[in-house]
Amino acid sequence: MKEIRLHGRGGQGVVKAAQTIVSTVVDDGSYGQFIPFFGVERKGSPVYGFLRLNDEDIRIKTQVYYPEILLILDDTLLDMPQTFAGLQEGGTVVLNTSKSIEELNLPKTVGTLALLDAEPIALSHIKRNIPNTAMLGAFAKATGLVNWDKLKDHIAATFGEPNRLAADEAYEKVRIINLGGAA
Amino acid sequence: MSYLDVLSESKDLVTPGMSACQGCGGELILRKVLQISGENTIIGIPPGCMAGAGVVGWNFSNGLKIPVHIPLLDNTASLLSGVTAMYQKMGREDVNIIGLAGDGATADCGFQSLSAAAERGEHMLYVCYDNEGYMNTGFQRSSTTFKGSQTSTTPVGKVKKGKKENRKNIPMIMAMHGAAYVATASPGHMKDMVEKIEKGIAASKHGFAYLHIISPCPTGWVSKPECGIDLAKKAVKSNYFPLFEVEEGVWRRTVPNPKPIPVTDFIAGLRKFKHLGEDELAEIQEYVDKNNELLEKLTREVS
Amino acid sequence: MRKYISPIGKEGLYVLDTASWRTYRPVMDKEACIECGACMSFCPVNSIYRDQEKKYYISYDYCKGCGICANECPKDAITMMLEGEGENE
Amino acid sequence: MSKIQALTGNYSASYGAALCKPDVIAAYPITPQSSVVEKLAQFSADGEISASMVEVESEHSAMSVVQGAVMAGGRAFTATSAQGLALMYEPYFRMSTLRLPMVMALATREMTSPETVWSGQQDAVSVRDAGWMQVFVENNQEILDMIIQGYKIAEDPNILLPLNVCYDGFYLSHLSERVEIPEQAEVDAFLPPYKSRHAILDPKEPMAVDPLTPGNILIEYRKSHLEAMQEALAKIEEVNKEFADQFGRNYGGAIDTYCMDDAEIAILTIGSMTGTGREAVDEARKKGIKVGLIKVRFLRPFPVERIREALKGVKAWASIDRSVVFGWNSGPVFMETRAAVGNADSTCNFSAIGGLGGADISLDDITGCIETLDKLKTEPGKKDTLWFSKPVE
Repeated sequence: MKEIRLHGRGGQGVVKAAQTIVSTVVDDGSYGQFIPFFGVERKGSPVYGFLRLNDEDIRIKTQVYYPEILLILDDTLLDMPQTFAGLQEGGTVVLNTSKSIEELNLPKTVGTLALLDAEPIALSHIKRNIPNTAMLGAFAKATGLVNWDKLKDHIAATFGEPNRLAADEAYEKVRIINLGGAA
Repeated sequence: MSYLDVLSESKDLVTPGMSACQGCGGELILRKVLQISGENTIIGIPPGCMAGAGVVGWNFSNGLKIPVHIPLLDNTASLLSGVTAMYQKMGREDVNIIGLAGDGATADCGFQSLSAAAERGEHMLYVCYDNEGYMNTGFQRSSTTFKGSQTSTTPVGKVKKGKKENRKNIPMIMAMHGAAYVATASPGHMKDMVEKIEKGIAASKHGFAYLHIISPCPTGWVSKPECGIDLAKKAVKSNYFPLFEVEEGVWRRTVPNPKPIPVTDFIAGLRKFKHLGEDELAEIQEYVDKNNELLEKLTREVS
Repeated sequence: MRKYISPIGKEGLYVLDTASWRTYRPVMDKEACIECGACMSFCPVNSIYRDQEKKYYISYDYCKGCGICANECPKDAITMMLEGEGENE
Repeated sequence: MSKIQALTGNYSASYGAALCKPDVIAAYPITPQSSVVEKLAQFSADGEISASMVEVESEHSAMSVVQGAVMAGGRAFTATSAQGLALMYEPYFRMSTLRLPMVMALATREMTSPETVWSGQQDAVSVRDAGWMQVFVENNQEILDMIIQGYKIAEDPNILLPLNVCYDGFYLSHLSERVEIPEQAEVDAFLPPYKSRHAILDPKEPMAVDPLTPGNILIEYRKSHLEAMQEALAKIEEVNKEFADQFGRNYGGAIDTYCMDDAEIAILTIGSMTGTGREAVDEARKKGIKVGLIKVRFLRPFPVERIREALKGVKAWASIDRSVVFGWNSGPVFMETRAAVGNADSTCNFSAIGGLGGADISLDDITGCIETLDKLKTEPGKKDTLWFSKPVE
């Protein structure tokens, strides 16, 4: 079972993005679970959620404490202590940022880093800076956990055709860097 | 058919012997409403004098000859909304759905559900028999209790003299909901009342209809039982309780009152106002006049 | 007793002997009556009836003796009499 | 063929309700239930359901409207949570005592105060003596399935009682997972249309519904209400089996057990923590601890006999509650179970409480509970309540 935590801000579409992943894996005959963090979601406020993917029924119904993967939709969240809490050694971080790797202050536990500047992609396809669908493309490429064609269909069905194009472009543009994840 | 024909030829659907006080206005109103609506009717009568008088029944007996339920004090209009929804769904809109509630169940704790049902335009007739207080529990104040009234929760003492506030004008508030039909009525003006019940039932087939009927209460008002109708007439003639209707947004005074009697003529018959001095009576007169001016304005201009 | 599963009344009408409440009874003077119908329309307990000839009469089965009919009669054709008096009039 | 889809718990409730073809739906939005009524409103707007949607102004009116609809012979549905349930208490109690069958979805939530909008079962357990049947479910599939089973149990002529499907607010209401949505025809075959047999408002059969009732007869009504609750215990098992035969999903009836066959110690769980509890049991078993799990599904009627049977031979047990019993210093499942098994002081048992106000009941919490129980299993007598509380940051 893969345990994933998502971080973003209210208005970036964290919940809908995660639900789209769950819909896709379920459609693919597999199992997924998403629990949004139950805060008061307001535009701009930090939001997070817990995603699990498995090839059998997911019985556990709790928050994710030791994620293997982090999907971070906003690089201004990197300094928050909760963001990297419990990340497993050698874990994967999929991050929306325009910064270079040198500018980022990442913990040493990160094994794989996937970087995408989602803003220009979102702006060019959906005319608004909502990074979630582009980041789904980055997530799919970086983790290989979701059937990519099916995910794109679900993105198009849920968010509209321009979002499929955004995800597609992100899939091509995401930079995947192996950091080793030294303990 | 004249109103006398209607009343003499229609069946009384209420138990012949019910436990309402001698000279009770509520009993009179209930009987007339059901005589006019007939047997194809479902009625909800929440806690209050009429429910307390046994019209819902006792043990395994029915208090009426038609289906009746005692809803909660505060949910008559919403419970009947469910009944209405179901009857519409069954295609049986010929069935009259009626609520008959006192002023407490209407204007106070029942007002939220009443207001919402009116806003939704539920197909029903809601009749409030207003005896200006919670009579079934011993005459406590309600929001339709008139200013100055002595009640068991607004007693006359050394420093306080009855209710401090003016009444809430429920019929006007209901009219402002945009209900299909809203009217005030008085058993003292029987022809007018019968016609309004008929109109209310007709309107309930396409929207929410509301009747606010003054209900003389010999027990709470401490008046002579035989004077109930006389008081109901005086309430109208003094403009204490003016008679009007609002149909499709048009305001009309159904019983014009060009030469009103002073409100003290009405009040004189009621011990609940006995303690009032000249100043207080003048204040009441002033309120009545103002209310009447507003009504005149509405009937003149919103027509 | 599992006759009914929830409280319902359908055994018949619940009727009180409200005639026993009466201390005064209304007595109608048929000669004075002008058949205006006020008594019938104002009677709270529907104890005054109109017959085929549009004549009015009082039923004492459930009349509570409130006196409204006597009070409202424009011709004073109804008198309230103490129970037991004037029975034969 | 049934449809498989990722659904939130709330949407599972909406789909479950829609499949039961209610005549009237009235619900008022409240966190975390709101999307149940929103989804049903969308179904209605799209013409996918024929139910009348009554857009009420409060939960009090929501319960009143559905009460009127059931009294007029219909099948009705509503949903609520916490303060909404508290507001509807008056008609809620009346619904059951008039023996009017219906199903209500309850996205359970902590009661204020302190101010909170998050998960907790205090709302549901506070009304466990209001005469309704209450089932607590573990996952979203069970929400949908129990709404369908719920009508079948509720509308049984020997039972005629309303039923609450209680599911953890947020932990299920907002959780998305795989749910199988049965075909309408399959549900139709399982659940016949409701035919009201009593307490009907209809001019064709005039009756007074709820006339004044003297005490000696009222006692009889209460007695028959209690008898119906007991009959429901058998009906729950019967409907569960029938459902399992037709849809292939067996929930175990009034309780479900896991690894209880050779269990020396047992934990009792209620609601969504159960899945986590199963994981904890698996982990403990790997360490050689002979632990089993009892999932309390029905809190009303309380399955006394089945609980007793399941705990027979168990040396020690602990219940985990997501709510409290004021005055007992324990959780309600503890109180109920202790009353069911009797001889409380001669065995080892304790109450664990956690997950209030949206707090998580983690795998570590339940594992800790099992380990405590394993240590104490030979020490009968009074035990302090174990609180799953974390240091305040």
